[in-house]
Amino acid sequence: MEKVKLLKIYRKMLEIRRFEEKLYSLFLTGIVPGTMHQYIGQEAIAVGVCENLRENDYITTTHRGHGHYLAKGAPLKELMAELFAKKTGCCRGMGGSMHIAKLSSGILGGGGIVGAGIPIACGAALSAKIRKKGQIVACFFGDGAVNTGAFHEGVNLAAVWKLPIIFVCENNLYAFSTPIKEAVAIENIAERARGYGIPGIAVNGNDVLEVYEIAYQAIKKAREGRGPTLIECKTYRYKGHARFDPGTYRPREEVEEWLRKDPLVLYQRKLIEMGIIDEKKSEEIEQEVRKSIEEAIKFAKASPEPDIKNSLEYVYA
Amino acid sequence: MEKVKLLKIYRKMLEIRRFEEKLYSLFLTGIVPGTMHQYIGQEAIAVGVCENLRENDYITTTHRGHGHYLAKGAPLKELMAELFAKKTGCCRGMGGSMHIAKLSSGILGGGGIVGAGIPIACGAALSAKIRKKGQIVACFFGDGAVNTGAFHEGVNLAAVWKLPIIFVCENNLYAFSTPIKEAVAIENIAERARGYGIPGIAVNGNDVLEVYEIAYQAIKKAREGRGPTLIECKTYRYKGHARFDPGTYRPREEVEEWLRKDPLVLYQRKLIEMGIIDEKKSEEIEQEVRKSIEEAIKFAKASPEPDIKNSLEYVYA
Amino acid sequence: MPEIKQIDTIAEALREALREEMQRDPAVILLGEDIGEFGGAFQVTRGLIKEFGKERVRNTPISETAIIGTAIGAALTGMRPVAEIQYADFLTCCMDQIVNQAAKIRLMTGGQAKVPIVIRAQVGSATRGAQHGQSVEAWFMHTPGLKVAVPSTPYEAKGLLKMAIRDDNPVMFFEHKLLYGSRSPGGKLKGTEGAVTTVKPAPYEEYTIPFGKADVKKEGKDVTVVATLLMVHKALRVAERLEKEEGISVEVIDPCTLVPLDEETILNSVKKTGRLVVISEDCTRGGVGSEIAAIVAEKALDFLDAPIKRVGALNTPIPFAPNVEKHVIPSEERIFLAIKEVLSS
Amino acid sequence: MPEIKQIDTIAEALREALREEMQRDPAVILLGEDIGEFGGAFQVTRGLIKEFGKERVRNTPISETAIIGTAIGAALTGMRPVAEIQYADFLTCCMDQIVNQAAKIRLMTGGQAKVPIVIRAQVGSATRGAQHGQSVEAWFMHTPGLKVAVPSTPYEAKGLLKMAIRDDNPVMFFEHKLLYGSRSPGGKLKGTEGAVTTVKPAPYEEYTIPFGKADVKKEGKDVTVVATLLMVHKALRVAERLEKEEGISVEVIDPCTLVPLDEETILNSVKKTGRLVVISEDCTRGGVGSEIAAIVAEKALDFLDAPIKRVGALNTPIPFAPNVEKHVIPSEERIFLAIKEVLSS
Ligand SMILES: Cc1ncc(C[n+]2csc(CCOP(=O)(O)OP(=O)(O)O)c2C)c(N)n1
Ligand SMILES: Cc1ncc(C[n+]2csc(CCOP(=O)(O)OP(=O)(O)O)c2C)c(N)n1
Ligand SMILES: [Mg+2]
Ligand SMILES: [Mg+2]
Repeated sequence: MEKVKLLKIYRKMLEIRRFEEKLYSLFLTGIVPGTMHQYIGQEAIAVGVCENLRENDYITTTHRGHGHYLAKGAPLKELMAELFAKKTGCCRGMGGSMHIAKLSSGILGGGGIVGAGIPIACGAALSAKIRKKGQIVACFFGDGAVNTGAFHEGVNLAAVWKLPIIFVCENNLYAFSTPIKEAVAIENIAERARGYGIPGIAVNGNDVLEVYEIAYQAIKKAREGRGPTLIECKTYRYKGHARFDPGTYRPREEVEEWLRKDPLVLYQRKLIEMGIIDEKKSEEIEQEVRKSIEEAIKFAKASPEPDIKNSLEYVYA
Repeated sequence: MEKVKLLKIYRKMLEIRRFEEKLYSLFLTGIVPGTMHQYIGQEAIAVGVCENLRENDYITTTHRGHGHYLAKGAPLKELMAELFAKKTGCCRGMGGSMHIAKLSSGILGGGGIVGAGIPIACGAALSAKIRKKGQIVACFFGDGAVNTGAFHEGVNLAAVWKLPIIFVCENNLYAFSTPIKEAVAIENIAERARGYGIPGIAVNGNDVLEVYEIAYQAIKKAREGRGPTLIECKTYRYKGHARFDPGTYRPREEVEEWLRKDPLVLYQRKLIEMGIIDEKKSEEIEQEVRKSIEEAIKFAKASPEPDIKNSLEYVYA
Repeated sequence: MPEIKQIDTIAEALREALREEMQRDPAVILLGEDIGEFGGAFQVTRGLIKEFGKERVRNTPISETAIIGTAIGAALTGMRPVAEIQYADFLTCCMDQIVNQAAKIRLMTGGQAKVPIVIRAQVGSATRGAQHGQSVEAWFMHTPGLKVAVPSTPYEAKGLLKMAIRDDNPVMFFEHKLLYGSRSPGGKLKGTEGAVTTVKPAPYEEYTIPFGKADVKKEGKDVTVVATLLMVHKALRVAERLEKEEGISVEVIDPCTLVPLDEETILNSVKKTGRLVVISEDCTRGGVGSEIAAIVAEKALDFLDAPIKRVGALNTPIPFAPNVEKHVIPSEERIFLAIKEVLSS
Repeated sequence: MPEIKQIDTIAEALREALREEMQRDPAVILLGEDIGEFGGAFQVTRGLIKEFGKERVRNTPISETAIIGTAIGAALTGMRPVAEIQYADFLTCCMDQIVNQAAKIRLMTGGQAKVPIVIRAQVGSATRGAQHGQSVEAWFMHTPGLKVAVPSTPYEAKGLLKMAIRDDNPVMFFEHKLLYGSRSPGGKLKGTEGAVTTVKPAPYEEYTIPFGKADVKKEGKDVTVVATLLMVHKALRVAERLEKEEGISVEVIDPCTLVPLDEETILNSVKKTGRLVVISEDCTRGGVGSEIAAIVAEKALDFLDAPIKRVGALNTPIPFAPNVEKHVIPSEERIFLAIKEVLSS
């Protein structure tokens, strides 16, 4: 991989990490309304997958969508403004943290209904197939989603119709408080793929280059009309499920073990080893990222609230 | 297997066949209201499975439930009366062909919503498990049901909770007009089992003894608390999907090929070979069966319509 | 064979609407169970796969959530899918996609996205038992972001469906199984009380019917009757009888779409007649009639000379036995008595 | 620490109801997502898994259809499951099991089967966006075979839930997220307009509240206000203000259950006051208010001195931005104006 690309990946991962960290502290001050689900710890997945995508490719995300939004390259400040419930937000303050969308960047939307984005992603893939523009869809969802009817119906349809889509399951071992062991009786979610007649692969979701590589193959396959792939990325959720949840239902050793496998640290170390990055470069990127986040906060703070009359006009097109 | 048992199986299969044949001609006369889905051609499955069940075991069936009802040993004349929409029907004329139930025989019900019976069957299995009466559940459904969210959610739950249930998929190659090849991208539906962490087995659904044997093993396993099994029975629907559907979307050669594999003829031949049955015995059973059906028709015809006031009291318990 | 100048059945009118729109706009695609070679359980899409190919007429596995989700995703990215849900009862199997996704996406994205899908499903009770006969229009009236169409004749069926396909919003398009008027599988039940000859044929020529405009099916001055789908026809027959037998002049209004609802036509009629009977086949409690009654009680109360009367199905699941089913569904007799009652107070 | 004699929050009242019923009857089991160790998204089931074990308090995968289907199957075979659906919005994911199965099975089996299940879900809007704040009671009012409970205080929460568990029919049990009154995850949002101090504490002793009996939360003579859930509290505050500021006497009726509905109490009140305002948080079109308005327009029209007025959410999905959300949900100001309007005509 080229150096620029390697650096871009690093920058993106860092951006997501810092964005979420900053957001968390903002949230605690009470300035950010509503609820939110953070992406910290899973950055390698969104970035590893999205770095393979073209601008006109599509993604669908979930309730935990900040990372995917940034990885797909949509404007950071609009995300911040959205979380502040401002008119300048990507969804004009109408969506909020659980409903991040930016159609012009191919981000079809997040969602508060676990699994529901999966058939919608299939629809975009169908449309891409019919319109023959060579687009593909990356459909993100959590380990919790794989037990919903929507997952099953969507993946089956995609398999039967050989749709240009990749299914990216971010297995962070928990769905809210429920450990994966209480939710499925198999070792790897990837094993489900076979029942639909598509390939399934489990990867280390904390290794961005591994994710990138596997996604690359799957996307190529999809783009060539050879159907979908299910990629299971093993990872971990650093924070509690949402907002105030401290996530205390998880064993301390487990949390600590995963913290040691931090995707960002792992990747940084690799870049240093490869001689791509040094302390200076790293600090430079850090500063850039922090600056863009600070600017976004300023932007969000300064932005007006949505006005009521206009907002209600969004109900119908 | 004992001779009595072998004969009982034959009698049951014949009963279902003759019942459906008679019903078909009655239906054409207009005396039977509503719609109906017939079981002809699939008799080996209901009988092969249900012969393993105890009276207090449960089954759930589908829109195509006449065969399961009879196989589980519920009164034939009440089934007939139900189809005639009479007060003496097993559901007092309130259910009809798609909603056959007889709770005192462990038949929890059929249903007009494809797949919906699957999670309900899981609930009965959960209840059996909690109440520790050693009961199991046989859950019947078609190949069309395996693509519904209900199938997925139900089977997964049963697997995780190791419920005492067997899932019996009657793959008759079509869901209404849709061939199985257009609905799944795998060869055997049984392959889906692995994705849930349970065993899956494909069997010849036209061979009653094979179905019996495999069901026997699976039921034993379930009863011993070792969890569910998915059994796929390959078979064929002789008639169109329902009522007036002539089923002309199926290639003639395919239909003919399957007619040659008739489960009843197959079994009869085997019994003759084994010296269990001869022409005389066979005719004797035929007469008995026909007589019970004629009696049921008489009973149904003579029975009163449901009265309106009482019927509406069934809305709430 | 004489030249065909008009379409006499709703099934054919719908088919023609689909055909015209598919010819006009390559973005229009069809999704649903058994809609391909078989032509749909009620034969509405018959022949379309031959004309437009498998890519645009897409037979699906039994998976309503996938059907609607796929339609939504395709709509978000430039297509205009028309999905068929085989029976309206099965809308419960994709309720999330309809209610939480299709209806909300536009608002949730702050107007970025539009979801131009049509969901066709047939309602109405016809001896198929409890799970194949429920009328569920009211749920979707109660769901902002959706539009709801209820055609009662071939003319409206064609014009409204064409309009629905061109609408940039999700449209719930309810057809009545006894009104299709075809003799193909699942079609008209001869000899049932409900099986009426449809009126108002559809021309083959190009036209659309705007949403939110009620059709006054019969003018009258003594009492306003608002009725939908099959009930339009029952109401018309009762109106005819009342006129002939008792000299009562009944105005019969068919809203054609429930969302948007032509309140103006209804309110003006009530202001003229001073009496209102609302007839719909869904369960009375919380049904279509409740909403229309509530609007009138809010906006035209002072004009009412008698209590409002709703005629709907009894509050029970649909029973299989035809004699009981008949009792549950609004009959002409019940409609007759309701109108008389309203006139006598 | 002083001896605890009463329960001051709805969350605790519900927990106590579950605990008492589980102690009383081994057939009562709980099913739902995160209801085990975690104690439920709103902490209602906190501690119950410790007390009753994993066999009876069953944490499920995310699969609402499996949850409700399993509850039904267990109910058919002797259990009395109480299922928790984390947000009422997710009822759309198991709508078939609720509507086509739970509600219809008894009738479809000719009275052989009964389905004693309770489905708990919380409604109400509280800055969580469009898919975590819809109020959907009206759909289930419109579904025969279900009962619908809407407790507004700890007293009703406990008494109605115990009753629901003992009922042999499926009961939809709607809780309001802003009324739980706990500070645990997902609990009361301090500082929101909707966050009220709950009234009417629940005693620890044994009692049940029969379904179909409204509670007159405040007597009055000038206008009848029917309100549910959070709106009961808003109505009471407005009533207080109107009484103090303008000497207007408002009667506030809390139906407690929507099915069965205590029509008598409502009608008698309207007959006394001649005026009706119905307040519910769901979308106005086709909502709870429409049904109640329709009943009154049918059965007490002659007693009305003014048009009926519904106050409900605007007909839009719930927007995220708190300022817009606030505008969409019925505010005390809107309620105030509605009552004044009804009184001035
Ligand atoms: C259909 C549905 N059921 C339940 C919920 C509540 N809920 C929101 S997120 C969540 C856990 C999701 O877990 P997973 O899919 O693994 O994603 P993660 O949060 O771990 O990223 C739950 C139960 C929901 N939003 N939608
Ligand atoms: C959820 C749902 N979707 C569609 C239908 C319409 N329908 C009834 S039976 C059927 C085919 C079922 O096929 P299968 O499960 O293979 O059973 P079979 O009829 O072959 O016995 C269809 C599509 C339905 N009843 N329920
Ligand atoms: Mg997870
Ligand atoms: Mg089949």
